[in-house]
Order: sequence, then C-alpha cells, then structure tokens
Amino acid sequence: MQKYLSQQNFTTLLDKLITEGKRVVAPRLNSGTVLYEPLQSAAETVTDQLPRRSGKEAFFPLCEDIMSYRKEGQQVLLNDIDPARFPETVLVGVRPCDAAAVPVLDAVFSWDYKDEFFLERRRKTTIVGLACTTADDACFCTAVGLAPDNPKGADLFLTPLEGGGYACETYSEKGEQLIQAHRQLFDEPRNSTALPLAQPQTETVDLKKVKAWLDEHFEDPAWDSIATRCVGCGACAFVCPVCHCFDIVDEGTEKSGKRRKNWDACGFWKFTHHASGHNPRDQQPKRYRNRIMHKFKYYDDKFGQILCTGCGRCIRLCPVGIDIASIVEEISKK
Amino acid sequence: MHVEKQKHDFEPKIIAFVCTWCTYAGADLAGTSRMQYPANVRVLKFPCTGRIDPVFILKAFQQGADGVLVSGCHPGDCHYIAGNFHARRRFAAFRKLLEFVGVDLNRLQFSWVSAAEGGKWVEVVTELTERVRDMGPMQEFKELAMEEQWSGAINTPELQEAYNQI
Amino acid sequence: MSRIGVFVCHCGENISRTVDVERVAAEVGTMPGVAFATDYKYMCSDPGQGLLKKAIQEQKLSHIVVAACSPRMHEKTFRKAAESAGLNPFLCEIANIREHCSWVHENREEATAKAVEIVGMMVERVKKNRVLPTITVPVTKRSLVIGGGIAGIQAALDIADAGHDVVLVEREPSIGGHMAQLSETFPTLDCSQCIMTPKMVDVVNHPKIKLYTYAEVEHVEGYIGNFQITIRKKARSVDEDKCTGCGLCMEKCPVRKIPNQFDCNLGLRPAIYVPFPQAVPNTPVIDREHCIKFKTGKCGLCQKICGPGAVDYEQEDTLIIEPVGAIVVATGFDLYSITEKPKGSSIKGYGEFGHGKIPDVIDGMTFERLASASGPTGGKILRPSDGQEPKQIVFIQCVGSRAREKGISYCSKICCMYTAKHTMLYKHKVHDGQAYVFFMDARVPGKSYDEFWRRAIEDEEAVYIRGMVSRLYQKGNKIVVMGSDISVGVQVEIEADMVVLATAVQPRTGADSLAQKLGISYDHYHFYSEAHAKLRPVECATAGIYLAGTCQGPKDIPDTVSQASAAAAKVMTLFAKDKLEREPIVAKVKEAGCVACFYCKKVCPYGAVEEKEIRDRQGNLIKVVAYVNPGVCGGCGTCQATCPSKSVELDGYTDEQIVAMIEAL
Amino acid sequence: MTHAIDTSIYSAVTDAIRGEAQRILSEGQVSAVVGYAAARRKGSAQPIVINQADDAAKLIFTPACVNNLAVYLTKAKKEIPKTGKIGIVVKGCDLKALVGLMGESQLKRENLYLIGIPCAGVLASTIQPDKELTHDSIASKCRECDVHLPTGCDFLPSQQPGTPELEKRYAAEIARLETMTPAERWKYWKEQFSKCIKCYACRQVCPFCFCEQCLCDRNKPQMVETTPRPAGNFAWHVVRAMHLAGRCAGCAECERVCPMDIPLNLLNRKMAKELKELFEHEAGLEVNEKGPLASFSEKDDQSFIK
Repeated sequence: MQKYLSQQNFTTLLDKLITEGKRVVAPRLNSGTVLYEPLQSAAETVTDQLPRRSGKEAFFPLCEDIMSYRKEGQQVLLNDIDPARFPETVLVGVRPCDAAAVPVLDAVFSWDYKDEFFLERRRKTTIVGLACTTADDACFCTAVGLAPDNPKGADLFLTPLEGGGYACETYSEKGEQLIQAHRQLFDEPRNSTALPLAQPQTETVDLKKVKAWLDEHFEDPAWDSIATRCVGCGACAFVCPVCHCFDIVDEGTEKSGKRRKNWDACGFWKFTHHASGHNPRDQQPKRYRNRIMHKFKYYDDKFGQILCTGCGRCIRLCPVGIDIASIVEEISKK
Repeated sequence: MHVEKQKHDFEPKIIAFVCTWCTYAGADLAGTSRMQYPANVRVLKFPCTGRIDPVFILKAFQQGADGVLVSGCHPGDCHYIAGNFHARRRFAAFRKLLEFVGVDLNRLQFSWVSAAEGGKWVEVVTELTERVRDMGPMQEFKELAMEEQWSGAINTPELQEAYNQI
Repeated sequence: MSRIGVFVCHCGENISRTVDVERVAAEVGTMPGVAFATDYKYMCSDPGQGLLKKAIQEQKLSHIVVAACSPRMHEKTFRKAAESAGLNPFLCEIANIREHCSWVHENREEATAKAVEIVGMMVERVKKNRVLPTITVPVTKRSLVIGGGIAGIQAALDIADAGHDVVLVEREPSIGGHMAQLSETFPTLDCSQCIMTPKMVDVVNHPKIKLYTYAEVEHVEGYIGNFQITIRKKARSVDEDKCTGCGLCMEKCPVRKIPNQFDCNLGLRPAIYVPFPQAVPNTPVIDREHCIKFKTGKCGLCQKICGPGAVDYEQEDTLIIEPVGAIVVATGFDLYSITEKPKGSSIKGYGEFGHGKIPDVIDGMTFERLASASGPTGGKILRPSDGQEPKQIVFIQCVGSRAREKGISYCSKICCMYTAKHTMLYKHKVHDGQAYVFFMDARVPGKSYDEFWRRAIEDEEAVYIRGMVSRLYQKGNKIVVMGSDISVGVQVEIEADMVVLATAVQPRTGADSLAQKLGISYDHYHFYSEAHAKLRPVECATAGIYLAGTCQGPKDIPDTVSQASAAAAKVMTLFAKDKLEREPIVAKVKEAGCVACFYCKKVCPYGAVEEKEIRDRQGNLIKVVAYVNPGVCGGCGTCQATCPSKSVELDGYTDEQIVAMIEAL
Repeated sequence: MTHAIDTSIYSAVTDAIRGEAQRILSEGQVSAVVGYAAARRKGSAQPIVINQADDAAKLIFTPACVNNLAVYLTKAKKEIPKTGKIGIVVKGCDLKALVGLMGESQLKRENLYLIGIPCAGVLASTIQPDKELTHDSIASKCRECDVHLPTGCDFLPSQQPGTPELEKRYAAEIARLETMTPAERWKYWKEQFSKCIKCYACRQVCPFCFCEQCLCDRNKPQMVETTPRPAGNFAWHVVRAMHLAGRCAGCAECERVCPMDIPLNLLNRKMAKELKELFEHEAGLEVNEKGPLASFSEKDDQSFIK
C-alpha cells in the first residue's frame, strides 16, 4: 500500500497514537543527546539525526526484570514477569540501519529457545521506518548490502519528499493496520520527487570474501594489530543495532530482590569469564576477534545473515577509533 | 527525664556508622547514664572511622536511610593512631561530592564523640533525628531505586500493580 | 543454610522492662536462617551460658547472636562460651539491646521494634562471619637496645638479668651517654660517675649482653617477635679483642690538640683516644679525620708501639645481622645549641645571649664538666676565657624551652632542678661567690625536689629573679646581664663573670631517620610517640618496639630509669610466651585483585603492609602485591576503606558483613 | 563566527616525533612506541603501537589525536608489551596522568621514553573528526590547559604552540551548578546519569582506573548495582568520582568517550577544585608518593564535623 503523509499529519498521527495509549517511541532530545525514547508529544520528535543508540532496545531493553523474589519466614516467594502485558508500541522514525536489524535479531531470539521477552515486544511493536537523506563517512550501510532507503524490517516506511511530507509504503499487515486505523491522515500518493538520498561513501565489501578469510583465520597475527588498541569497553556493542549478548544478574538483599537481564558486551573482561577464574577470551584481541567472527561468520553460519547493518555508530563512538568498516574492507582484500 | 511522647507523622530512619573505641563507647555511656533519645538510630560498629568506606554512606541512603551519621574519636584520640585523620579527609571530600550531585547535606552528619561524651551522643542523635524528621523522607534515592530505563519499564498500570503485589 | 541461634537476655529487668523480649525472640525466630530463638533472665549467668552451650550442641547451631548488653561488656564471655561448645568464637555476635535500646528509650513499642531491628541486623551480619583462627607469631627471645646511656643500660641490664640475650648498640665509642658527663646529680648530689660507671661495667661483663659500641642501626626488617637488625659497626681502627686498654698509644700520639667533645670541647685529646678515662669498653678509637696516618699516610706510631698489635689502619665498617624479638629505643637527647643549629631546623637561636661569641657564656653541660672532678679543670669552676674563678655567676633558665616564638613550646623539665643544683655546686666550690638565676617559673615537682630547690635559695643563697634576660654583652672582662624582675617590677643589671644557659632538651639529630628505619612515629619536634599518652606510655604504636628515656620526651634520671625498667618489663612480658597470640581481626590481601598501587601501605599507621612478589614455578616474576603482616597489623581497616579495588579486607569487618547489616535495615 | 586556532605547527611536530621514534626504535632504546596514526575517516586518528623503526612514518599529530595514551601503560591493558623501555607520545595533560601513575607505583620513569607534544589543543569530540580546531570545537580541557609544553620529557619538539586565552567552561559550569538548590542539582544529574548505559568506556579509557577487578564489578557484596538502571548508574558515577578524587589529572577522556554525552569531567573537576581548596592538592608534573586522600595533616579542616 502506498500513501502520502503530510508533515502536519505525521505530527497529528503521533499525537493521536499517544492519546490512544500507545507507547510512541521516536528519536527525541534527552539532555543534549538524540535517543529513541517514548514521546510525551509528537513535537519532541527529532528526525534530522541518527539517534545515538539504536532502536533495538524497544525489543531488547538495556535492562529488564525477568523475575523477582521475596523471603518471608522460611519461605521464598517468586514472581515471574508476564510478557503478555508489555505495552503496545509504535517505533517511529527508524533509520534503515536500525529497522533492518530487527529481522536479523528475530533469528536468534526465536531459534532453539523462544525468548518471549523479545518476541512479545516484537509482536506488539509497529516499526515506522524513515529513509536517510544525510550520511557521514562512518555510514556504510551500502557496504553491507543495505541502502538509505532500504525498508527491511519496517512495517511502514517513510521517504521524505521535496516540499515536505513523506511517501509511505507498507511492508506488513501491521503497517497496513496502522494506516487503516488512521486513514483520514493518509492521502493518496503524490508525484513529488523524493529528497535526494544519503550517499554513504564506502565501497561495497565482498562479504563472501570476508567470511572465507574468517573461516580460515581464527588464529592470525592480524587480530593483534587490529585490536591491541581496544581498551575493553562496551560502547561499540551497546550502540550497535544488532549486538544482542546479554547477562543475567540477581540484584537485591537477603530479603528480596530481582533477576535482571541487561546488555553485555564482548569487549568486557568479564565476558565469558568462567566461575573458575578462567577466561577462554582472556585478552582484548581475542575478545575483538569474537566480535568480528560473531558478526561476519558465526551468525552467518547459523542464520545466513550478518550482524552488521552499517550504521557506523561503533566507528563514531569507539574511544580509540577502531573502524569496523575499514577492518572488514581490509579483510576482504586479504 | 519523662518527656511526654509526641506522635510524629514521619519517623526517619537514621543509620549511624561509629567507631568502637569512642563513639560506640560514648553511646554505651549514654545508656548506662539512662539518657533518653529518639529510637530512630541504628548503630553499625566499626573498629575505626578509618574503616568506613564512603560507599557505605551511599549504600545506606540507597537502602532507605533518611539520615546518616558518621562518628568517631576526636582528632588525636584514635585508638589506631591516625585512622580518624584519614577518615576526616575522605569524608571532607565525599560530602562535597554528594552535595554536588544534589544530596542535601543536612541529612549527613559527622561528629566526634568520645567514650566520655554520652551527653554529646544524645545531643548529636537527637538533633539529627529532629532535623531529618522536619525535612521529611529522603525521597530522592527511593524514587531512583524504583525507576527503570524506559525500555525495561513495565508501565502499564495493571502490570505494575500485579508486580507490586508480591 | 545457616542455623542461627538467637538468645535474648532480659538482664533482670534492665532490658525486659522496656523491651518485650518474648516478642523479640518470637519475631527473630521467623527470620530467614534463624533456627532457634529464645529468651532468658540472665544470659551471662552460669545457667544462661549453659543454655547457650546446650542449644549450640543440641540444635547444631552454625552461628549465634546474643541480644543483651554492649559487646564491650560481655562479647568475650559469650564468645568463650560459644568456643567451649565447639563453635569458633568469631561466629558469635552481640546485639546491643540494653545500652543502645532499653536504657535509652521509654516507649515499649518503639524500643521493642528497635530491638527486633538491631537483632535482625546482627543476624544478617553473623551469616557472613567466617571462622577466624587465632593468630600466633613466634617470638625470638632476644632484645635489641638502641642507645647506651642510662636508659639503654638500665633496660639492657633488666632484660639480661631476666635471662634473655640483649644486643646493645651505642653510636659513640663508649657507653655512658650524657649521664657519664654529669658531675653530681639532683636531688642527692651524689657523684654521677660513681653511680654510673659500675652499671657500665656491669653491662660489659654481663654474659647475656652483646655490646656494640661505635655502631649504628643500619636497617630494620621484620615485626614483633621477629626483627632482623642490620648493625653497622664503624671502623674503630683498633682491634677490640687484642687491645688491653694500656693507653700507651694515647700517650704517644703526636696529635694532641683536638678539643674533646666529652668535655664540651674544653679539654683536649689525642687522635687515638677514649672519650673519658672510665670509658666502656676501654678500647681507643682512631679519629680518622685528625690522625696523621690517615691524613698523610705517614706516622703510624701507635701501631708501632702497640704491644698486642691491636692497631689496624685497614679496618673497615662491618655489617652484622642480629635477629631479635623486641626493640627498646633509648637514643636520648641533644642539648639545644644556640650556636650550631641542625640543618633545616626551624628553631631560631638566641644570638642576643652571645653564646659562642662571649667565651664565658656557657651551657649547662659545660658547667657540669667544669664542676666534675674528672673534668678539664679537675673540678674547679674556672672561666674558659682566662681561667679565673667567677665571683658573680648568672644562670638563665628556659633558653630554648617554652619559647614558642623561637620554635620550641615544651618545657624541658630538668633545667629548674639542674640549675638549682648548679647554684649549689658553685657555692660549694666558690664560697665567696654569688649566684643569680633568671627564671620564669620554678617547676620542681618530684620527691625531695622542692626541698632541694628551696635549699639552693635558703641555704646556698642563690638569688632567684623572676624574669627573662633582655640583653647581655661583654664589658671589659665582665658580662653585663640586663633583665627585669617582674615580681617587683624593676630593671636588673648584673655584672657577671660567667653566664650559664639552661638550654633545652631536644631529640637527637637524626632521630627522624632512625624512626623511619624502625617504622615508629614521632612528633614534630622528632620526639618518639608512645602508643597512648596515658595508658601505653612506653610502647610504640608499632608492636614490639618500646621507648625508654629522653628520646620520647624530656626526663630526669629517675624518670628515665623507671621508664627503662618499664620498657624492659614489657619486653619480658613479650618473652614470657614462646608464641604471641593475637585477636585475628587483621587485614588480609586478596592477591588476585591487588594491583600494587600500595595505597594500603601509604595509609597504614602500623607499617604492616609489605610488598610481596608472586613468582611462577620457574621463578619468573608474575606480579607484585601487597602483603599485610598479621603480626604487625593493628586492625583499624583504614587500608580497606582506601583500597580502590577492595583487595584488602579486614577480617571481622568485611564489606560483606557491613553491607549485610546495611541491607538488613 | 568561530575563531580558528593555529595548529600549523602540528605538521612540524609530526615530523619531529617521527624522527625521534625512528631513532629510538632503530637504536634499540625502546621496544615499542605508543603514538597516534591516521585512520580511514578523513581527519581521524587512532592510537597505535609500533615496534619497527620503519613504522615511525605512520605517526602523526593532529587535532584529532585526542587519546590519553597513558592508558596503554597501565596494568589493565596487559596486551601492550611490557618488556623493556617503551616510548610514548604525550601531551601535557597525558603527562600529568603518567606522573600520577608513577606516584601510584604503576609505572617507573626509567622504563619510559617520553616524547612530548607542544600542543595548542585537540578536538572536544571525534565523532566527526574532519573538523578544524576552533574556539568552539576545542576540548574544554584545552581551554584550561596549563601544560601546552610538557616538561621533563626525553624529547620535545622545539615548536611553540599558540595559546589563545579562552574562557574556562568547567569552572563556569561548576559555578552554575553550585548556585542551584540540592534538588535542582539532583534533577540535573539524574537526567544525565539516566542516559548511562554502563558501557564503562569512561572507566576503560581512564589511566587511573587500573584495578584488575573494579569494585563495581564485584558482587560479594554488591556495593553498586551493576545493571544500567538509574539507581545503579547514579551509584557508579558517584563511586567513580570518589575513587578518582585526588588522582584524576584532568585528561577528560571519560567525558570525551561517553557515547551518551554525560559531562563526567565536571565531577572530576569539581573534586579537583575541592581538594585544592581543602588540602592544597593539585595534580601536576611532580611525582607525589602520597595523594591527598592517602595522607593527612593534623590541621585539616573539620568545620563540617560536630
């Protein structure tokens, strides 16, 4: 289904959704930083910048309770969280690199174990994508097979038009339902031309070649030279739209507490640190190797997809300037 | 001393971190002298104020303390020679940090109470309790403890209610 | 899962009057981990303790909490009871519901609620308690005494008489210290050398005392019961084993005009010398600075004439290592010198008193040498300038002492008495002479002291003028002393033949560097600090090190001897057991997390933290970590609060225990 | 209109450090040199460890050379070769950190070969590295810099950096916060800390966070909630600021790397200011064996103690 949505109606739509009791999550400014966050009003929406964090947290929260306990006398009372009650959410203004990440994540969260926390949020969330009109030299979606107007993962995709407003196209039933429910706000498609799309400057990378090299080079001196500079923080993983490692911790006192699931990062020294004290990935290059392997080999081996959408966040935000685009490009040329 | 017991709407929780040689003994003396003071204070005994980690103060507030007292030997009286001197510096710095992040320092009291100062112990505890009682509950940390990142928050009212029930 | 037993005491009615003890026991009984809770009239009584022991055994309790009076009262009692029932004493905690609860609150409801919380807190704490074995440290029953003055001599003799080996180290060529320099002693006016020299001889003859003179402590390692002392024995150039002390070398030495420090530079000595005739050991030392052989390579006379061939120009400093279990520090004092000030001293001089410029202005010790029968004048009081007997003599007290503006605010304690003594000695020797004393206060408490001082005024006719001297100058062969008598408010001017300054007692130069070697603390004057001013006046805060004499603060001879014997008694107490037992509340390093920043070492008041190397089986260094010596640790826990990674932990007060208590509230 | 800052000396500085690195590596004086190299993105730079004299040509110095390389010499980053003497490129601010680490027994001066940088300033952020250094884009720390020329280095290029007078933003911001009520400050920090995702970039780039196991990673007991919730975030940042009090040398790396733009250095600057006022301590270029919180004076202020 193709429609036109004026800038005015875009705002109205969001406000209506909010009044309906839906949780509307869109890029907004929080103390100087643009983040995907629930809106109080459509006016908060910021559409001209890529949010600092990806959209994955709408499905895979930074931290969530999965259980709580309380001791009473000699008894321990447990209470599970019921995912059936997660809020209906509309995720708006999602960039192609963030939207494309969601189906990639579907694979791992619905594989041998069905993660109801992820899947229920996924079911309850409608994704409204937005094409990019600007890019910087950290952007490399085109290098990994995506594009500034690729609607992958979006239920509804918006493309900004010359003279304002958006061309809308639905890609799922959820998207159509959204339009149906608010059809008075959507007009028939117009002939206006789309705003010029962003043009990431990176060359296309031959991902097959990358994987071929990775298949053969678990041990290679290159890992040291690539990752010696890594200081072991989790910035890259935490801003990444597809990194999905998590940790489960119990927090509380003797009397009561909660079991929580929160993001983990392969950069941390505690990542895969065994209770025995042994860590098979005991050095930063080994952990960084895992990062690359996971993204471009293991996930591909298992699910036929790669764990990178070329958003460039890790490149911009790495404290020590590690550039995954150039690493992958280099590997592809080996 | 038989003062008519007043009923208060709010009774603050006061946690006191004290050294065993001076303040704990001073509090003992208040007891043996049958002095009276508000029952709000819970005393945690340490060998020395030098052992008191600033994190404990933070932890106490996070666990719901409305006021915190840190008390030890007067300068020069430290059983361990210099523990209280180290503590004095540490807390001079830490209170500035807490103040800067928005903790009202009226909730955090430091004092020297010697083993002979039962009266001073009573005075310090009473004063702090009354002051904090007037200030009302320390909401900041309690509210913070309840907050979640938006993505993990369970913000439908019925779910929150179900969750709170246990 | 813990099986905690809680015992709530009524303390007669002391607790139960305001706290509903049955309710406390009942509520605590439902707390997680509590297997048994009861209350009893008097927990500390025999039947009460019996109840506790029985419960531990029958209920197989893993930890216990006694809710009763202050732990300062009965913690030991209950821990002992627990131990006798087979529980490690440190698995027993006391919840103070008397001093901190029933006695200070009247409202029964409130007090009961508080008591439940206090007990609940201790229940959570005790869950995290660990078995702590008593720490034992072996004791080497040998003692080091540093300093061979009267303090060191007394301490050494006492310890040796008790049957323990003593190593006595003296910096000078002879023991004796300042007391050997004195003429007579107050308040009895007996001859100092007459009472001192026999003790010196006792030292050298004592089979249990190993004496090192002309030697210094170079390095100290170890801790209470187990010190390793490195002693530098300076080259004497005379073999002590061969020398018979005949003195021929001293007679023949061509260099004769070296001022003798022992006589305050009044007398002269040769380059090979003993400081004074009664020196112990009676073995000369070559003053290499003045000896012709050392200066030019020629002479060698002493070696040629020495019968036993004891003179050895090739001798070098030797380092000796002595293991000891205790250390007595008795390094004594220096007299405040207004002419030569130690480098870097913040103390200002008394240029206005002309010391060093006017030859007949001398200090008290010089006067002692003048008055001494074995001194440079044979006991005659004579002016250094012209050898005349002074007929008018002025004594000025508090020179250096009690003068904040000059840098010392303490009282040197002994000057009032020795100045009184000086006026008497003077009067005994110069019958027609007149002594004047300028003083601020007469501080003469002590057995027979006030009487002694009065005697100086009343019988020996010393004139005491209350006030300080404002100016002093040479006029012809007289010294004009100007001052004010504040008791009558008039200016006084005396034309004196000699002026004696009662200069302040100061710690030895270099006292700070010795303290650093020993790891003991000192005040800003560099007097060594005792562990407690009232209750531990002879112990240093550093375990196994004791103080005797003026190194700790100004003292007269009786006080010095008392403290020396007290220090010796402390050493003997330590040596009375083969092993030292101590409460296991000590810090331990978790080596895996330690990053060797040594913040713990920087803040440790006891110097208990050492650097430890961890090596693999091949001996390669893996890392350096901190190590807390349990024998030395005082248990304050400052290290743990300071450690950024919490890699050092104080047993008995671990973070887990404390956080458990906070979380229980 | 923003004023450009003169960085014309940087190319000469680059040549000088290349020459020196080449020399000390080829003469075997050092086993490695830690410096900066250009990266793919226009204007970007990243840390590099070189072991070969030939690689010296890779070294650069530009306004994008923001990192404090001292972090590579602390224990937490064990991958950097620890054998032999190491050369390191240091700006004045970085040198202060090295000096602090020497005082904390983490480094020995004799194991380092210091290549100093005459520095006019670096960029506040390298999210977009292709930027000119201007009065606006310069890092806040550089606005207050007092060590444009690091002293005591083994090698220092002779160029003199221009050092325009710039207003001190930290001081102004601290003053602004200080005039607020506690409740307003609480709100400010609560908002800032709520953004925190506990990526620990602030900790990992900090030369002073060299603990092998951070207190905040421990769970027996759990002193600080490890999850990235508002309460745990607040505790983490307070503990971090306290642990750095009296040690932080002001490189502001924590603030620069924060992906959530939390003004972390404000806390550090505030503590530095307080410790200066209280104990007359300031991180400088003198090795200090005992920091202000590892020592005391009997005369310390105790007006806050009853």
